[in-house]
Amino acid sequence: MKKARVIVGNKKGVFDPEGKVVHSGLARLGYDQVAEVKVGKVIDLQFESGTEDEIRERIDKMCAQFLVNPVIEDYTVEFLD
Amino acid sequence: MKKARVIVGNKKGVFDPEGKVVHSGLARLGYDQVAEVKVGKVIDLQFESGTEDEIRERIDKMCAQFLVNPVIEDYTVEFLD
Amino acid sequence: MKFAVVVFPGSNCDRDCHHVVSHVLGQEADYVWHQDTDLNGFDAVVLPGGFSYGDYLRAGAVAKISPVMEAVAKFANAGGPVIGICNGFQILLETGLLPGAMQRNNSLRFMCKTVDLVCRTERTPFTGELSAGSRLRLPIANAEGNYTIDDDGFAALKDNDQIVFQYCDAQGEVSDASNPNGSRANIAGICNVRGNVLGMMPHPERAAESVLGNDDGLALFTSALEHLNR
Amino acid sequence: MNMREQAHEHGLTDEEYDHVLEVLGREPSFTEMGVISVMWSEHCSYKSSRIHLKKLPTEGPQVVQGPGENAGAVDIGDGLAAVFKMESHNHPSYIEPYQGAATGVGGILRDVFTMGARPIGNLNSLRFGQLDHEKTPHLFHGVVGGIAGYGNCVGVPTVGGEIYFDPSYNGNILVNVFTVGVAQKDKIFRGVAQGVGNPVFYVGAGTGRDGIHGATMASENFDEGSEERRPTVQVGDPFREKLLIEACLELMKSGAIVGIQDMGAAGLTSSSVEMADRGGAGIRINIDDVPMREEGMTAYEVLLSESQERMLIVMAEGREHEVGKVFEKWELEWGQIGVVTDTGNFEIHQGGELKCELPVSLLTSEAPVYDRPTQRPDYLDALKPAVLPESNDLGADILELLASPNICSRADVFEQFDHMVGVGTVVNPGEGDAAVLRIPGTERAIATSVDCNSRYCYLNPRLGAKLAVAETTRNVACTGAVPLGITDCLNFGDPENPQIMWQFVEAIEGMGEACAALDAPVVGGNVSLYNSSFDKAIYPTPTVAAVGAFRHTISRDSTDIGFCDAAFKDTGDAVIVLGTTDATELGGSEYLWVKSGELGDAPPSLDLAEEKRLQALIVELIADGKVKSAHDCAEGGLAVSLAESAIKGATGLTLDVTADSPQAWLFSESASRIVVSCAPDAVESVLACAKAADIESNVVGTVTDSGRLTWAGQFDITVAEAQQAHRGGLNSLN
Ligand SMILES: Nc1ncnc2c1ncn2[C@@H]1O[C@H](COP(=O)(O)OP(=O)(O)O)[C@@H](O)[C@H]1O
Ligand SMILES: [Mg+2]
Repeated sequence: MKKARVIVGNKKGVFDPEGKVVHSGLARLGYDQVAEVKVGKVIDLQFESGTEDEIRERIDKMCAQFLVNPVIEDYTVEFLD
Repeated sequence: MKKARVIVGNKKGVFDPEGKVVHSGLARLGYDQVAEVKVGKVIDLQFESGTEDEIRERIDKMCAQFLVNPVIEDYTVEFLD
Repeated sequence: MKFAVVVFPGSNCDRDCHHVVSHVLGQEADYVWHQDTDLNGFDAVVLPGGFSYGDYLRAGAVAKISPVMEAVAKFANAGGPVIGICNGFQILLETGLLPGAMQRNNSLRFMCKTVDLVCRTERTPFTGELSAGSRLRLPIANAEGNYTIDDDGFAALKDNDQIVFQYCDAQGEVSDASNPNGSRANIAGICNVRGNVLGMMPHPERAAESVLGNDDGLALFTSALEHLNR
Repeated sequence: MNMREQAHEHGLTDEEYDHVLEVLGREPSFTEMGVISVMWSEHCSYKSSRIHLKKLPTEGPQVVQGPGENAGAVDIGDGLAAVFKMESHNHPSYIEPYQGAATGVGGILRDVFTMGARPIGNLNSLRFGQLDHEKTPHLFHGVVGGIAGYGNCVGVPTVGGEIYFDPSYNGNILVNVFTVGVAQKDKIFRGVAQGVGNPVFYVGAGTGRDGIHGATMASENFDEGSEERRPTVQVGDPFREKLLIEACLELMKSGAIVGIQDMGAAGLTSSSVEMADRGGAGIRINIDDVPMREEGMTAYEVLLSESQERMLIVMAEGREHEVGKVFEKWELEWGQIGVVTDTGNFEIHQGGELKCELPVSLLTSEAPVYDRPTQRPDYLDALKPAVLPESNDLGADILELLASPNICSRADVFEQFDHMVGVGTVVNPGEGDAAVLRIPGTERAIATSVDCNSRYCYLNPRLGAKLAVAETTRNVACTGAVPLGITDCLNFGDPENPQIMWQFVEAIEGMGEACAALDAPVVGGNVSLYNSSFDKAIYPTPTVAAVGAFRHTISRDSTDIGFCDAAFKDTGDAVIVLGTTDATELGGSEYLWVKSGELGDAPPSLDLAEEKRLQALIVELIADGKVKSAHDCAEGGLAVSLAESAIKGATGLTLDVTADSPQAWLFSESASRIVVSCAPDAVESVLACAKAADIESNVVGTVTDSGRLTWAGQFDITVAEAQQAHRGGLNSLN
């Protein structure tokens, strides 16, 4: 079993309303050392089979088809163990 | 500037309806090699100052106070560069 | 005329749209299950609001991979009138039948209230009876109604007369103060270049009968009927 | 740990355990202990309340289904029934406000659609601690968010509710949720297991280790103490609930369902036991066939799990395949898990082993019943009569009251709820005294409201409960609907404290008296006890929700619209107060509390016969199109009621009335009063109708377009500032 992690976030330049609200929430609590907050999604996928390369390829397809909205989001993939 | 990433997910045993829907969506697209899907949140925080230890301590506080719902969620922290 | 009301598992305005088409407009309406692949025999397609798949992942993301969406795309590409309301709009964005994307409202809250709108174009099948510049009040009810598009896309929307509805105030002023959710340029509804596919966040079907205190939305349905009868 | 100690760990007393031994003739197994303890819990057995609940009137020609089923039902005409129920989710919401409130909504929806009714409206009744208590913002936003998150997604409009903030709830919030649905009156489904050999199905979501009885933590099977096996908070999945609603309603059309019930508290155990009990049957279940989403669950865990979005269905033998067909379509899990038997036993197998075999009667009719001792509380003797607070600016007082957390606008809340889905909402939240819902595709409409002033109940539980019934039914009548029945949620402290038990008994008796007098039988309800922390109990809070129906079709196409909201309409209209104002009735009032932090010693008095005449009068006036608005007079008295009608209508108001003490006239909270407005030429007729009904009526002012609320020599404020005060009362929570 391989476990892959897809991190999905807004593309550069796309406004992130949730990040903004979290940021001002933190500021209100007195955490004023935070310069920026971005909020995204993490999708952990457990695969029954496949090499890392195969899995990565499959994930790219999944993201293009479904997991990610390419108009506003981009993503990165990493493997967990 | 230090960049920290907080990954928030449901605790083990806590139901993750979103993961379930994404899982069945992937199955519908023919990706039947996926054994499990979990969906969580990622919060990227950019700090103006502080050592990693200091930041980690601050993040633990933020999570306890605000970022994480300790009753159903847990989290991990990592540093990006 | 026969309207298709597409039903995804979590759609919850499907019955409302069906009610307005059949009981108020007096036309034929049929539910089309998301697993169906055939829209033959229908004159118009309604993608209703609701939470097609619980809004998990992204609103409209799972619906976009439903079999019926290929048929909807075919219907749309052939010039058939398609209206996506609320979640239906989100689905049209996800499938790429309309440009742009939806983000969470900048309040991060679900918002249900009646808002003022100005109609910008009468060229869609659903706005023929509204003149450009005319105003109406319709309910919104969503958590992800914050319309986003990049600069080039926005320029194209303007150039191609694709902006159909904008949020305004009671005086008709389109301003930040009258923007309920952070949408770019107060956009509440857009159409495709050809004009036959309309996506809008406000719910015309919730304001189509006087007993509900507002029938401004009926014009969208009567326009469609008028368009089809022409 | 021996079995007696186990019994203690599971919350059974020595006497209760002795009773188990006696009936069973042996020691129960560990699994059986779990089953007995949940079925004998206060929540499932109503052991402290049962003998008193019997005192409530539950019958009437309009009653289609009284207490005892998952929800009650009343006849609303044209062969339709309104099916409704209210339930508390107080404790879970305090632990995890979002999920606690969300799963509360999920549970109450299931109670209603399991009867075959499509849900058409939700209400909620919320109590939080004082506004500036450190926990209040978190709890408030969590609860409101949870109700929105769940209700909006399932597509049932949340059309009304009420919210109070009071220090008595600092350590125990209340989250009461209500659903009303509509069914054909002759097609109501019941939670009954009948017909030996009929198959039992499980449908919905898989079972996990959610919300398993806390007692399991200390029990020996869990001594490994592994983190993963710990019971967890229940997480709701409104999307799955929506599928479950559609799938169940679809399967119901097949005519193959014998009985159906949701799995609520104590999950699979209580649903199967209750169904067997109602059917006078036994039931056998094989745990191995239960759809699960976690590995290695024991029978004990499966039986006690409170995973959400699950139902139990008894099908007619031979029609099994119809379940799979429908539930596959809706992508839900399902399994045939058992069979109806004639043994009278609740029989559980797992892995070929008999894990539990208990007489159903042990778990139901043999469950303990207590007549707990009562004692009039000491605090009642220390109450001091209300004294009219000093005031030199009545206008400022009105603004202060309009902004008070218990009175101010709830728009920030109900705008987060989809209150329009279903194209049924005729009178929206914030517009009238009750929500009005027409039933699309029919000529019928209903009105529904929820209310309870717990300060009144604290001062006098018997009278307070009567006042709650009176206000809720009056709210319904103020829309023009005839109140037909109520459901309640009795939230009290620790029943083992005789002073609390006294409050409870007094409240039930008062409620029963009012329901009988107002012809509003109790068709269902819920009891939530032990709402106390650190020995501080909540105010007694017997929340009441009423449902009424319109006798005629409502419309807006004529002047005879047949229903009412609370907004003043046209300049020149006369404003009339129906009912009698007793200027001394300031006890329990919001004015007294806001101005002096005092409670007084008694709530307003109530004459039930007069209340009944008043409600009949307002229904008649609205049906005949004589009045244009109606707003009952509650917290804040006439001052608030009049100001709210002006704010809602965006009109002005000039009062012209004589009163010995204008201040007391404005802020007294005398019951049984309604502010109406009507065209000038209808005044005579309205007054004559009131006279005929033996209800005092007084013209007190005129609707204006001045944008001001004025009373010569008393106050002069603008409607804009009134509206601003009203709208901003909860700003500090943001
Ligand atoms: N929790 C809530 N959810 C939805 N609507 C609510 C809630 N609380 C109050 N409301 C609505 O706000 C309005 C004002 O409530 P309230 O002050 O309790 O009314 P009243 O004094 O007439 O009983 C009503 O329409 C009510 O239904
Ligand atoms: Mg009230």
